[in-house]
Amino acid sequence: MNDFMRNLLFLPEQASTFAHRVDRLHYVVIGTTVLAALGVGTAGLAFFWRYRIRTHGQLTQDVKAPLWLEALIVGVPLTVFLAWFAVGFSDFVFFTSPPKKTTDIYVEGKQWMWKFAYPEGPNAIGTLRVPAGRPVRLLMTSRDVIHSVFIPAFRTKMDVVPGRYTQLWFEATEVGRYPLFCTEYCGMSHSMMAGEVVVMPPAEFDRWFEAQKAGRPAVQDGTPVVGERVSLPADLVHEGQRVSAQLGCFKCHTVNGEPHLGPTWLDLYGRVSKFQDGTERVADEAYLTESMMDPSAHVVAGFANMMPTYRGRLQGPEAAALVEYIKSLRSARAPGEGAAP
Amino acid sequence: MTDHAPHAHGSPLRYLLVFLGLLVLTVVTYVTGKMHLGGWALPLALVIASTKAGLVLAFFMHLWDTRGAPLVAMAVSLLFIVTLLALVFGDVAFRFPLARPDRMGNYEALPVGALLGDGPDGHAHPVPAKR
Amino acid sequence: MAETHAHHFPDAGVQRHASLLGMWLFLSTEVLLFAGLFVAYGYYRFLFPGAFAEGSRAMHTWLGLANTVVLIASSFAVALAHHAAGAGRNRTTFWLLVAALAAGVFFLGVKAVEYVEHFRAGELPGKWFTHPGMKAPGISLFYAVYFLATGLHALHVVVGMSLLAWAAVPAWKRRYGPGNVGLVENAGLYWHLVDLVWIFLFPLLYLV
Amino acid sequence: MRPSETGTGSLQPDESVLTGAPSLHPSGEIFPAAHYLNAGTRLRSWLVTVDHKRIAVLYLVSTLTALFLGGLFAMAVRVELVGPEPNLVDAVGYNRLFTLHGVVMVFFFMIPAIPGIFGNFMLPLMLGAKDVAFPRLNLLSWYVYVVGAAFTLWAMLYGGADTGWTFYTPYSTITPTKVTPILLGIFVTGFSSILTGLNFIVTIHTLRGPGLTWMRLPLFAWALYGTSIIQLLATPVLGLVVLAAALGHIFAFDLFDPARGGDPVLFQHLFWFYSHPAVYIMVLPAFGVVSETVQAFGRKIIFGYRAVALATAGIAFVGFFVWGHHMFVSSQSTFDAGAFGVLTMLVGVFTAIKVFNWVGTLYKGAIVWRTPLLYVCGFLYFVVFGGMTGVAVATVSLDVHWHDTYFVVAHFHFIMVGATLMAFLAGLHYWFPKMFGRTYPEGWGMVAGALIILGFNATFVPQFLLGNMGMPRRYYTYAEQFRTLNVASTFGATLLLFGFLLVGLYLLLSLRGGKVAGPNPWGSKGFEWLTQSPPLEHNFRTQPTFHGPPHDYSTPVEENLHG
Ligand code: HEA
Ligand code: HEA
Ligand code: HEC
Ligand code: CUA
Ligand SMILES: [Cu+2]
Repeated sequence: MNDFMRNLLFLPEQASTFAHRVDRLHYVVIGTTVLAALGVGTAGLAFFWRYRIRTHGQLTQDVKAPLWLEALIVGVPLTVFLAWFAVGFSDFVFFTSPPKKTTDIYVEGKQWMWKFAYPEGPNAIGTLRVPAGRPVRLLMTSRDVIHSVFIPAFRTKMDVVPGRYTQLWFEATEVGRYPLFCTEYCGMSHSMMAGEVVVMPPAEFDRWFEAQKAGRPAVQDGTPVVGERVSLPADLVHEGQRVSAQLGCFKCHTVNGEPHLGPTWLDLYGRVSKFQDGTERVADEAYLTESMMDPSAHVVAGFANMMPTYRGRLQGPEAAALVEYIKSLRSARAPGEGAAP
Repeated sequence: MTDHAPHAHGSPLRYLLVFLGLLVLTVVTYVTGKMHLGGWALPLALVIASTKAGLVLAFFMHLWDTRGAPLVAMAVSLLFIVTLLALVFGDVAFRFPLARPDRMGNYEALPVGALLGDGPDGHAHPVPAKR
Repeated sequence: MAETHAHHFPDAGVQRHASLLGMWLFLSTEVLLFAGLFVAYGYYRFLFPGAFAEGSRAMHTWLGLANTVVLIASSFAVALAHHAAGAGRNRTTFWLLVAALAAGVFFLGVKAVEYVEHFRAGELPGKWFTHPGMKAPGISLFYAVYFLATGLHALHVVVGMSLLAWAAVPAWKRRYGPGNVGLVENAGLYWHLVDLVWIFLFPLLYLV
Repeated sequence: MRPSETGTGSLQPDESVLTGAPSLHPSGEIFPAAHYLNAGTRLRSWLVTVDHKRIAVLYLVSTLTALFLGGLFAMAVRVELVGPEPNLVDAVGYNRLFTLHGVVMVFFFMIPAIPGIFGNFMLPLMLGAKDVAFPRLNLLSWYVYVVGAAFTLWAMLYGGADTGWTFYTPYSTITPTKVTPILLGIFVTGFSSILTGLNFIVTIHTLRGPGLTWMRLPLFAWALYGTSIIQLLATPVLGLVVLAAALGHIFAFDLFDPARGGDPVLFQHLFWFYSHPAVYIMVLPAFGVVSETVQAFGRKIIFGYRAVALATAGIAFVGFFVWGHHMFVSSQSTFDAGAFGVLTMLVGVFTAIKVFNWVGTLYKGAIVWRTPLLYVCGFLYFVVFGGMTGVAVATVSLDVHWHDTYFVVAHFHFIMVGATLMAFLAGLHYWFPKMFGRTYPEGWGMVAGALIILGFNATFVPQFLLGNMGMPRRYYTYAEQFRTLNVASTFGATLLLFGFLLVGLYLLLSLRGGKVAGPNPWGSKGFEWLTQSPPLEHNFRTQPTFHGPPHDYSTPVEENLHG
């Protein structure tokens, strides 16, 4: 029955717990809809025939509705609709409430590609690998306009909005490959902003993940995916280098240990920066980000308060890349010794 | 000051009283506005403003002596404004916390620890710019 | 204008009723126009209370206060003008309307001064915001709302003044009289609405 | 006018429907010597007219032009989509096409069409009034519409916009296309809508003829009343949001800019606060038309007048509280999803009441099968299917899959084309003799109607299935598995095009060559038929008085008529 209805309605395969859950309601709703439309329209047609005019100038009388009919006219649709709502909303609550423990994956949409990043792990463009049978949560943001992640086989979809994170969770049930679409109009290549979800057996997923983490490029599940690029964290460093060149950081900063207009970035991460007002602080990620966004908050002793703010000019991921780049700049000396700039 | 104009409701005296009332309320709102009442400042200001608006509507605009459609029009407009506000707040106040625009840059609010700096490897996931 | 009426109305009473009703309906659309702004205000204030506090603190409160008083007074004048017109005292009507117009000019003048100040200080919306001292997140949104709200309101002041000026013409020509005050009444209603909006804008933007 | 010669003779059942002969009325009717159309023939007399009937004709011409233009865009969209490969335009061109299609159809055709044409023409006639309350304002609102359309046309010629008709930020602020003039065009047109609504409300309040109580008001007037309320109270919010978006574009002053803490979802709230009620601006007048035609051709008074009138008010009112159902997956809160979900269900119930009342009206009627009724028949199927699929997408969990897929596209075309446009066509055929004094060829009417209904199904039923398969909307190219259904849809659209062209053709020809209709070719007891067709310049020779409800067919039609 399930497969019959599914095929009749052209629905794709059911590959998530949510898909299994909502499809039943889907059949009921569409079934009722078809029946209601056919019923009402055909009743109209039948009346057209049954009550066609028979004599010239035929007169008709007002027909008053009995109370029970009025009650039925209001009551039946109301009950039906509220029932749909009740079931639908409880499913929706399921859809918006991820379980306590989920595998979190970060998603970034930008015109016109998807980036998936695993905490402590690899990141990939266009292909999202997830384990079957484990709840996965996508934490999603956009760096330009609104996009939307849509995985028809999971029956799930959520907008990806700049300036915030939205979440989308699912638990894949079938191993396989499923298309992923962008469904929020986002400009020229909106229709080409596609991706693929690869659902892997959990053990295989773990192996793949470990391999990625260790830096070995490995695609465990045989057939390579078209267009798939699995990149290592190191890419972020190169990205950071590119960004800093592009934004002109090197006009003031060096990476070779020499102070210039600004302090050198070599060994900056983990060092203790001393400020004009006498305070000091360990240069961790938060501090590095702050220095870019709000440089005059802490002015390093010995330097002028001249660095411009990059707030609004740096996209979130670019800031992250810069941070990673600065972190990668280590001399032979042990880190954290607080060497003078 | 005859009142033979059939629809000139209200007398100049009434207008004057309303005017004075409005002035007093303006002063009150100004003074209380400067008093740093914390959480009460906004409700108070709104109550005063609504009272003033009510005075203008009722007397300057003669709604007090009007029946029927204009009254309904105003009431319905007000109702729609209130629902618009209520349902928009129903969204922003209850949505997934990270989906609030003011939460970006507030790293502590992120569920998976700090987005940055969770260890030597760092992560390769997008990082919100601090605003 | 006097006791005549357009041919499609059965009598002048109906015509008057129609024009008053039309005006009120128009006012309700105006109310909803500003509703959108108030929603934006409430929404962003909820998200960025700090910015809104900082923004309103930077405002020249006494200028806003002066403008409030002036607008209320002008509303008072217009209400009196309507009354005088109904009593056939056209001279009084005329000068009251002129007074209200003067108030409008004053209001716009003050607003212009404030705008210039904001421009100088870089207290502007969006990327134009350059004020070095204000740091609260969302501060540029405060100014976006501020400029949209006050700008739209100022536009309404201009329209209202045009209406008042228009309504002053029959007063000058001594045309108003009992039962014939439609124009000054409708212009007055519009002006009161302009006042009404400001009554809300003032505390919200300048005080709390 | 001689009441005894009205066209009741035409209503004999034995007439062959498909003969093509416009035998609706006894021949020998004489075209009235003086009427509103010849009360001044120079162009100037049209451009400065304050006659509600002439303004209606101005609207007829301009909104049908918009329909034609929007239809052309639709055809281009369909041609592009016959296959995933580029067929007609490039991606940007496609994005402009569907944007302009949506904008033109919604703002320049569907919202102004029925109120502007039939509302303007019929409302004063139905009320027994000489004109609307503010005739000059009425003319002004047409000009405002034209100015808005001109802005938009200008923008279209110089590149168009590619944002979709919803103009979601931040895309609409960063796109280099001509968003601003289009937004301003919509802003300006909004005023036209407001002025029309205001005029109708005041007209209904103040210009009802003697004896015409609220509960005798024709249902079309009720529908216009509900519509006008929405126009008055929702349009300003659109005005504001469109203005804010335009300013954002011009001055980089974006109220919703996420880089500065702004919230694009707030834009969506404000947009839909207008645009959901706007769908009822589009559909309520169509419901009014159906109420009229069902009574006129069912030759029976409406079943449950009070219920239909109240349901109209109910839709207008509750329609304001459901906008969030467009935003279920926008990151809106679950709380709001629930609130909007429940409220949306109520709108469905009000519509259901109306539907059942129309069907009930046919029960024990004396039904005359004419082209308008063919459209009503299509309407009944499509409004229920389109409406129920609306309720289906309002079922929160199901919308997660359907949102922004072709299922939604099919839903709203079912309602906007299947229901509203069908009702428009029904009204056009029903009132064509009233407006121009001549009839259209009944046989061709039936053929074209059948073609349109067929083509409509072939166009949009496949789109439901596409949506289920997961094809997102606003897609220039698509995965191979979606091809077959898209071809079917394009095929259907071609039938639709021929159907419409046929209608356009025979109506144009009938303007001059149609048989003279006589004052009341349908033998209708709607109040608008109380005067000659086409009506006099000032509508009535003597002020009609009203002794009962409209469409009371318990007495012979002759009794209802006076000049
Ligand atoms: C004229 C236009 C029109 C009308 C009247 C409607 C009517 C309705 N619409 Fe539709 N809608 C649109 C035009 C319209 N819509 C458009 C243009 C969009 C897309 C916008 C965009 O994104 O571009 C849209 C999108 C849209 C969505 C968003 C989908 C999405 O993007 O994910 C939703 C969700 O709830 C919805 C719901 C409804 C509902 C519940 C109704 C109800 O009013 C319908 C009520 C009618 C009925 C219910 C039928 C009668 C019922 C019966 C006879 C009862 C039968 C008996 C039994 C149950 C026993 N519509
Ligand atoms: C009133 C509203 C209306 C109407 C009538 C139509 C009519 C049609 N629409 Fe459209 N449509 C919309 C409103 C409407 N649409 C909206 C709002 C959108 C969303 C846009 C967006 O995403 O932003 C949309 C989107 C949309 C899409 C999706 C595009 C995408 O997402 O990529 C498609 C695809 O097939 C489509 C097709 C059609 C077709 C084939 C018709 C056909 O029915 C057209 C048939 C009509 C003609 C061919 C015109 C012929 C007319 C004459 C010849 C004049 C005749 C004269 C007389 C009758 C006197 N429409
Ligand atoms: C106009 C010159 C200039 C440019 C361009 C510049 N900086 Fe700086 N930067 C400085 C100065 C001067 C300081 C030290 C004073 C201070 O802390 O504000 C500094 C401090 C810093 C610090 C803190 C260093 C410490 O020792 O605590 C970081 C991190 C930093 N900058 C990052 C960047 C990045 C990333 C860019 C480019 C995107 C950049 N800067 C561009 C001048 C500049
Ligand atoms: Cu990204 Cu559409
Ligand atoms: Cu809707």
